[in-house]
Formats: sequence, C-alpha cells, structure tokens
Amino acid sequence: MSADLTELYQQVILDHNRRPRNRGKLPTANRVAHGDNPTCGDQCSVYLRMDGDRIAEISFDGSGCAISQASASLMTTQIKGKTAPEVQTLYKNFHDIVTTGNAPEEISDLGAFAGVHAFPARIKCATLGWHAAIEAMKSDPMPTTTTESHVD
Amino acid sequence: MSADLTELYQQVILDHNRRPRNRGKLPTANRVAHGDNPTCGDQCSVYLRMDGDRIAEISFDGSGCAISQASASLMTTQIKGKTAPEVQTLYKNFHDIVTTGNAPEEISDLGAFAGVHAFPARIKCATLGWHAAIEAMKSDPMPTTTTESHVD
Amino acid sequence: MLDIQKIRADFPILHQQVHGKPLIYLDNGATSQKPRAVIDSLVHYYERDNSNVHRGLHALSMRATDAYEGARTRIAKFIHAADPAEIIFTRGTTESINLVARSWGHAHLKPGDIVLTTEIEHHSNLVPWQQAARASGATLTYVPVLGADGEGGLDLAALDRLLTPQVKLFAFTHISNTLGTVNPAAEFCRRARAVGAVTVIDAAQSIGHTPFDVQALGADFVAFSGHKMCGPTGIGVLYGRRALLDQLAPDETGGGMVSQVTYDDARWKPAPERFEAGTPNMADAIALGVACDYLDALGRDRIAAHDAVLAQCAMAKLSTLPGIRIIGPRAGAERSGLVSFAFAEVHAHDIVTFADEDGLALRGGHHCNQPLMRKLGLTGTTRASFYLYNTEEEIDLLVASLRRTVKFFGVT
Amino acid sequence: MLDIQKIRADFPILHQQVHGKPLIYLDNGATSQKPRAVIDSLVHYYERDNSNVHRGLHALSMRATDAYEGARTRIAKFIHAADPAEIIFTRGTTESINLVARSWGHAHLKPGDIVLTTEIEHHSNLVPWQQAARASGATLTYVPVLGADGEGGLDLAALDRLLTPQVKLFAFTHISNTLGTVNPAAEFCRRARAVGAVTVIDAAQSIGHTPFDVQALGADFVAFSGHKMCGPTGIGVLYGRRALLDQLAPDETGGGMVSQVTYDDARWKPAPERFEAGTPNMADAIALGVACDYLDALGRDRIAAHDAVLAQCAMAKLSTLPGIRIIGPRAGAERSGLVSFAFAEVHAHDIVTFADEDGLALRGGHHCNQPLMRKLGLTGTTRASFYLYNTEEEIDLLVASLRRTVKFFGVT
Ligand SMILES: Cc1ncc(COP(=O)(O)O)c(C=O)c1O
Ligand SMILES: Cc1ncc(COP(=O)(O)O)c(C=O)c1O
Repeated sequence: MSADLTELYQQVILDHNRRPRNRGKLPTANRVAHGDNPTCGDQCSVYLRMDGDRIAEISFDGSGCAISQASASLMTTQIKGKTAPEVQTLYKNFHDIVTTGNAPEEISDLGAFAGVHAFPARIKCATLGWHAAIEAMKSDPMPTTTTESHVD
Repeated sequence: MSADLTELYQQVILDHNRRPRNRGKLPTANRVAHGDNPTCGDQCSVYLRMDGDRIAEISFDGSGCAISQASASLMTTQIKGKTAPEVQTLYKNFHDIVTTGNAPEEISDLGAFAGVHAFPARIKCATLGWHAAIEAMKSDPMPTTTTESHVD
Repeated sequence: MLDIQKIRADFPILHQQVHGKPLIYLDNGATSQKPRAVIDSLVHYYERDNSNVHRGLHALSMRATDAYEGARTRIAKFIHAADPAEIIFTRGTTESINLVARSWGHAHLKPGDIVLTTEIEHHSNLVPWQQAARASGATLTYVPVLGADGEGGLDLAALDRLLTPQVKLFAFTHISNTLGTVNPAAEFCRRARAVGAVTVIDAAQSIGHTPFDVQALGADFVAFSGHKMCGPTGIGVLYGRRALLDQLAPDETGGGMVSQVTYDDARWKPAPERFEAGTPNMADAIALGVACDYLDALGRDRIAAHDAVLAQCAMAKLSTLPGIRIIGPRAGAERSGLVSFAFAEVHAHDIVTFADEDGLALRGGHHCNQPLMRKLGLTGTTRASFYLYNTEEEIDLLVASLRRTVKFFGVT
Repeated sequence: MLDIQKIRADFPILHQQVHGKPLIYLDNGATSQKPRAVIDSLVHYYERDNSNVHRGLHALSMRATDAYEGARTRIAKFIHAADPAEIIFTRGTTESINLVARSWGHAHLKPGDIVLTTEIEHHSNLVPWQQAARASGATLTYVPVLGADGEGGLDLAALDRLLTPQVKLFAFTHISNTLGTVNPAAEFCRRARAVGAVTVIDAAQSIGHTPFDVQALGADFVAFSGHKMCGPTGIGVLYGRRALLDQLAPDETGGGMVSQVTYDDARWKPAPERFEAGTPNMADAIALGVACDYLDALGRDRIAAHDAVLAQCAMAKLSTLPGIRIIGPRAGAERSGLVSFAFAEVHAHDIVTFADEDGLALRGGHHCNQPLMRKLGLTGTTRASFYLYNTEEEIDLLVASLRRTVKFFGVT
C-alpha cells in the first residue's frame, strides 16, 4: 500500500467508518439539511436540535465512501454544542487541512483528514457532511434540501 | 485553364447557359414538378403540356450554375415529343455519360456533358432538370413538388 | 482467436504506468480506448481534408464531404442498415434517444398511450421517456427484472402481459451496463411488432462488442455511441428505419437541414440531413468509420467470444473473495464482458481508490442506474468491464488487488 | 502585427497543393483550419488521458475530468464569463441556439409575446425562433437591413420602434456571415435590457476574430462553435448568465445531468451539468481550450486588425473586376474579414469551380441566408472569408483567378 493511501485511510477514519458516531435520524431534530455529491453520488443528511444558537443534539445519515461517512461521523462529535460562527471557523480549519494537507498541531482528530489533499477528487467527500450541517444551521426550523453546486 | 475544366465547360454548355431554350413558365402546362438540389441550392421547375402520352410542349425555370441551367435547357430540346419510356431511356444514357464520361458517338449534344464525370459534386447539377421532368411526367395533372433525395 | 498482444500494440494509451504500475484499463463500460488508426484518422483529417461539408465545391470541401458521407455508408454496413440515409450522426446514445423521445414522442404519444421500458435501463434510456410521457400524458411502464441480484433477467411473462395494444413504443437496452445481462433483442422486437409498438434499442454496450444487424433484429430505432466502440468522443448514431424517419419532424433546426427558408417558414430536407442541423462533427464521424473498419477486421464474433471468456474467468475468480456479492446473470449464464459486485462493508469508491493505486481503472457507483440500485438494495457497485485488449492476467491482478483491499477494511 | 509566416507554419493543412497549385484557403467563414497545438491536444488526450469523466475515481478519469473542467474554465476566461458554470458545452452554435429556443422558449414564451431577430440571420439563428414562436403562439419579428446591397446595416430607428415591452427575447448575430456587417452588440443588449428582453448573441463569426467580453457586452446568452475558431469539429458553447441558467429546465435528459432518479421521477443537477446529458465530447472540449490559448497568445485584437486590413484590401481589388456586385458595408465602413460578391452573368458555383482549379477555396451559394438573398435579389454569392493565416498575396491571386473566370464567361 502506498504512503498516500495509508495517509488517506488513517486509523481514526477507518474507526469512524466502521463505528459511526451519532448515526441515524434524530427524533427531536428541529433542523435538517440534505447534501448530495453529484460527482460520486454520496449522500448525507444532517439532523440538528438547536437550542438557542447552539447545537444541542446532532446526528447524520447517508451513504458513501469511508471518507465521507467517517468525516460526517467525526464532525458530529466536533460541532455539538457549538454556535454557527464557531462551526464556520472549524469548517474553515478543516477545509484548509483537506486542501493543503497541513494540520496545525492543536487540531483534534480533524487532522486525520490531512491525507485527503493528495486525492483532490475526494475533497468533496470529506466536506459533504460539513456542508449539510452548515445548511441545516442556516435553514428554517423545517426540512430543507441542498445540492452541492458545481464548484466546491 | 485545366483540361478538365475545358471539358466541363464545353461550348455547347456555355451556349445553352447564355441563351437558354424553352425558359420560363409554360402557360398551357398541365404538368409541373419542382426539383431542388439540397447540396448546392440549385432549383429547377419543369412545365409540360402532355398530349396523350407524349410531351407536346415543355419549358423550364430556375436558378443555378451553368451546368444545371444548360442541362435543363438542352434537355427540353431533347425530350419534346417523347413518351415517358423514351425519356427514361434518354435519361439513362445521359446518366451514364455524366457518371462515366463515355459518350457514345451517335449521341447528340448530350455528349457535351461527359466532362461532368470528373466533377462528381456536379453530377446532381447536371441531372436536376431531368429529375424534375421525369417527376412531372409521373405527376397528376396538377402542380406537385419533389425534392431530390439524399443519394443520387 | 484474437491476438491480444498484437491488439494491445495498437492502443497507445495502454502502454503507460499509473502510480508506478502498468495501467490495467477495466472501465470499458464507461468508454473504450482508441486504436492508433482512429487517432491517425483525426490527424489526417485535420492535416489534409478539413473543411465544412455543406455546399462546398472546392477540393477540400469535396474531400471532407466524401469522407463524411463515406463514414455514413460505412456505419450503415456495420449495422447492416438498408440505406445510408437511415444513419443519423448525433453526439452519442443519449442524444439519439432524446431525438426519438422528442420527435417521435411529440408526434405519436397521447394520453392513454403506454411507453414501455425496463427496470434495468441506463438513465439515458429512462429519463427521456419519463419526459416524453409527461409531455404527452402517456404512461411509462417498466418490465421487471427478476432475482435478488437481478440474475433472472427481464420477466418475459410480465412482458407478455405488459405488451398491450396501448403500448406505442418499447425502449430497452441490448446489454445492461450494470448487470451485464444480454437481452433477447430480436425476440423483444418481434413481440413489440406484434402489438404495433415501435422499438428503440439502446445498443451503447453492445454495438462494439457483438455482431449487430438491425434488419435481422427487426429494430425501428437503434442508439449508440462511438466512444464505447473504439471511436472518438462526441459522435454517435441514431439508426431509424427509413419509413419512420421520413414521417418524423426534425428535432433541432438550423443550417444544413432546410431546403427552403423564408422569413415566415421553412421546409426540411429528407433524412438524414433533416436531423443534422448545423455543421456536423465531421472529424469524429469519419474516425468512427475507421473504428468500424478496425473492429470488423478483427471480427465482432471473435470480440464477443473473448469478452465471454474474460467474464467467465472474472466470475470464477471474484467468487473466491470473502463477502463479495456479484450481481447480474449467474456463472455459466449468458453475460456480456462486464461484472459488477459489492461488499457490504466496503464502499465502491474506496475499492476504486485502492485499485487505482495498483494501476487498475475500475468504476464504482450507481452506473447511471439509480432505480435499479435501489431495487437491489445497493448504494452502488464496483464494475470491471472488459474489451478486446484485456487479458486473464489482468483479471488475476484485479482479484489480488481486491483481496488486499477487503482485507485492509477487515472483511474476512 | 501578426507574423503571418510564423502562423502559417503552425497550420499543417495549408502546406499542400490543390490541382497542382498551393492551397489558398479563403473559406474560413465556413470553418477555420487547426493549428498543430490543437491537433496535438487530441492526440495527447487519446494517447494518455482518455476516460469517461462522469464519477470516475481512477487516475485516467481524474485526469480527463480535470482537463475537461479545465477547458470549461479556460473558455470562461476567453469570453470573460463570471463563472465557469456559465459555460455549457454543445455541438456548436446551432445546438446552442436550439437549446435556448427550446428550454427558455418553452418556459417563457406565450401568445402575444414577440421574439425579435433580424433580417440578416443565419438559418441557425432564424429557424429555431420560427419553431419556438410557432410552438408558443408568439410572433417572430425582424429588424430590417438597409440598402440595396445590405450596406446600411440594421435599421436602428426601426429597432427602436420594434423593441416594445412585448419583446421577450432579441436574438441577433454579432457578425453577419454573408454581409460581413459587425453589429453594435453592446448597444443592442443595452436597448433590449431596457425593455426587459433577454438577448441571444450568435457569435459564430466573431468569437475567434475579435476580443469578446460577455460581461462588457451585457449578453444573456451567447452561442458559438469551436470549429470556426481554430478548434475541432463537434464542439461549441452556450454561455448563459448564471441567474438565467439556474431557472432553466434541461433540454436533453439522461446520464450525468440528474442528481436523483427513481422509476417515477428525476431531479436535475445545477448548471452546467444540467445541460450536458450523456458522455460529453471530452477530447474536443479540451482541444477547444487549447485553441483559446493559441488565439490569446497571438491576441484577438491583432487578429481583428489583420482581418480588417485583408477585408479592405479585398474590397479595393475586387472592385476593379467588371460586373462585380459587392454586398455588405461599403469600402471604408466597418466590416469583418469576409467579402461576398456576385456577377449577374456567372453563377457562384461556376466561380467556385474555376477558383478551385487555381487552388483557391471559396464558398458559393446562399450561405444559409436564403431570406436575405431573396431580399437582395440574389440567388447566391461567392464569399471569400479571411483569417489569421491569410495574406494580401493570396488576395491578389484571388482577383487574378476571378478575372480569368469572368472573362471566360464573356463578362467585360
Ligand atoms: C453567423 C452564423 N451563425 C450560425 C452558424 C452555425 O454554426 P454551426 O454550423 O457551427 O452550428 C454559422 C456557421 O455556419 C454562422 O456563420
Ligand atoms: C446502456 C447504456 N445506455 C446509454 C449510455 C449513454 O451513452 P452516452 O453517455 O455515450 O450518451 C450508456 C453509457 O454511458 C450505457 O451504458
């Protein structure tokens, strides 16, 4: 196995892929958004229960490759309890990691996704859940749908 | 000027092009057909007054290159007084001439079109008037229209 | 028997390394590679003959026209059409089917009519019929596929029931791009004709792989793409029976397909021009004719036999992998040269990514067959699709690569 | 200034003899020739990167996708589009215009509406509007052209009157392929916008000849062909403003343009995918990007200047021929690099045949402008159309050849 591939499929990712956290519908959700990766067909729905401006509860559901599922799973553990601006900041960091491959030391498990940068076609897989979560936070307290646009 | 070109634009052809015979609408016509060369836009209408099964009077009208106009003009002089089977035989001879370049000695002015065979794109020009005349003979005693089909 | 090493020498692209490994191209269901002769044809055209075909009387234009119309005649021969005028050049299968769905559909479909298709169609032979049915008020009905893995083929008993006189058109694929199923196309055409339905065959996956005779099949319309049969991208064909084409209104309009235009009105040329508005894709049409030469020199019967050997070999060897689910016809049954499979624990995209590291080009996903995937309870499959340059050794390398991958993901 | 000899060396096709004479290619209005770099791009694609772009995760597919989407970005830059998603690949100008006429026309036109176009349009920017008007019950109206030889350009006073609030769409050519007229496109777009009409620019004749900025022009839709701008055949572009594209329903449907398909229904991807059903013409799209590089390296402003010099030179020298009637803008007025002319006594096809014997490639006929021909009382014209590799010496040879021909036909 090549070094790039080992970098991509880190233990953290394999673990989240095998035992996804917060997976399934959230019965108490008051926000939801659906993300679609038109390039490869990956899908991800994110359910939120917002409490004021904070995410009180979160879950995700969908299908796709190990990268997209692990990323959505890990994301749910990282943004729970956060406000929209805090999530935006985290997403910015995450986006930098997957596009540049540079993970600042202080960054939690998100750094495991640094290997994605060597596989540009997979960047959208890694960001799919994040896009859905951000859309869900922006959405009205009712189901909505979003499709990722052409340019990431 | 190349030999091929001199062969193509024989004196007979230039003459018919400059002074077309039987040109214009035929007021007494009881048959008409219109021919169209979709490849180059040449047009030719042939008007007939059939008397029994013979062509009593004939004229043509249209626009196009020297070859198509001269050929239609010459044709009118050749098929006047003929029956449909006689016209078919003449046309077969003419078609042989323009496709092979071989003109039997006994053949009248039609042999002037032998040079066309070196210019395959112009064969349809030379046969345009003939097609219209044959259609006109077949047609009911009323105006009809025909468009040459894809394959000559 | 095909001389595979000799054939491989004809395909420049095969002789490269990917991630330091020799390329093993098993994505022929998506698009095939091109032999030197086809590439040379493009170069020759642009270096010697390039000119617009319409109404040109100078040397280049006559050469280009002869070559373009020669390609039409060549392709007519390739599928045994009665008349070159039955060959309409399009961008590919998808455009060909859209042309029929719109032109024919608009003229002939009305509320109460049924359009029949099957559950195993590619989106390109499905969504256009949804649209045509919607536009006309007709109903779209599907012939079911049998078996939990789609292994039972289309339900012929159901077909008998479904083919009522209300059915105006029956559109079906010759070979499924996901299951590998070879449909009995002649039989389908015969049954459809018996109820007066027009047939549309999606021949995208079959045209470059098996002998194909539109008259023997009794097809009304046939759609295919050049790029899957060793031809260039951007060119394809709609075959239509002359009697049907002559009644059909054009789809696109513009230069080259009109005989007479005024500010008020326009009259159409006959087929094929009527259906080819604008400057055609001359270079690629001509190169497609060369692809026909290439395939016929080898023999499509031999290519089909080679495909079948590889498919059997792949089925046998893939079945030894832990946790694999192979879809489509069972081992031994007729199947074209492609095999789709899935592992419950490993997503197709991860498999394709791992295979790529070993130089293998596979396709993973829904293969433009979303409804079928849903029916079979799959989110996608991995597909290995073979062609005339593939070998059994490549299948061994495929199986070895897959074995490493599923092991990595803990499948035992 | 362009270094014409250096440019000519880039075009392999120019270095051949026709009937024993060096080829003089003056049929660029029909199609342009291709530089070595564009031909090489095709070869490179098929020898190294060929693969289907849709959903591929293996190395070749990623390379092909990057190159294909890179071409989209390149072309967006070429016309200064705000967003690559505004670039839709089509077969050419004709298909691009049909796409708008159908998708936009179907959604927006209703009885009482007016579609405005002009009397000088190519059939490809005329017949699709006749069809759209007929399908919707809208009325098609034409801006008149002024002058017995069409030399007065479009009637701007009439345009003012015709551009009523009922006008929903104004489709016009940037440069006339028969008259050579350069229309004030920015002015037309401005006036159309003032009454709320959507604009469609037929840029077939301008795109490879002059600088072109969709945002500066204020155009809503722009259609053009690759084959007239040094690119390959079979590829073209529809530019559409993002805001308009996002509202538009697809034209063709099938694989690659759907996000979700069930047996009952389908949902579309956003632009540009929504409008690109089926496997795209990858190789030719990529080569079109290379054609953009080629033209921009030389500078389209310089190409335009070169065209203008040749047109002026041709006008001056052609006017010395007995019996000639030159149509379009008078000498000195703005005209693009093409000149159409007629002789009462010699048909255009005979002229073209004679010119061909001297190695000259000219076009004769109605140039897909039948209604305009009729209005000007012509059955056709002969057209000499210039491009970046043509020279004043070639024009001298053209004039000498024409002089011999008209003499042969007895014109004095
Ligand atoms: C002004 C104009 N519009 C439209 C077209 C049609 O372009 P195409 O045939 O490439 O679709 C042409 C060229 O033939 C043209 O000159
Ligand atoms: C069975 C089938 N039908 C239709 C298509 C569509 O062909 P294209 O994308 O060349 O239009 C394909 C290939 O993608 C196919 O496999």
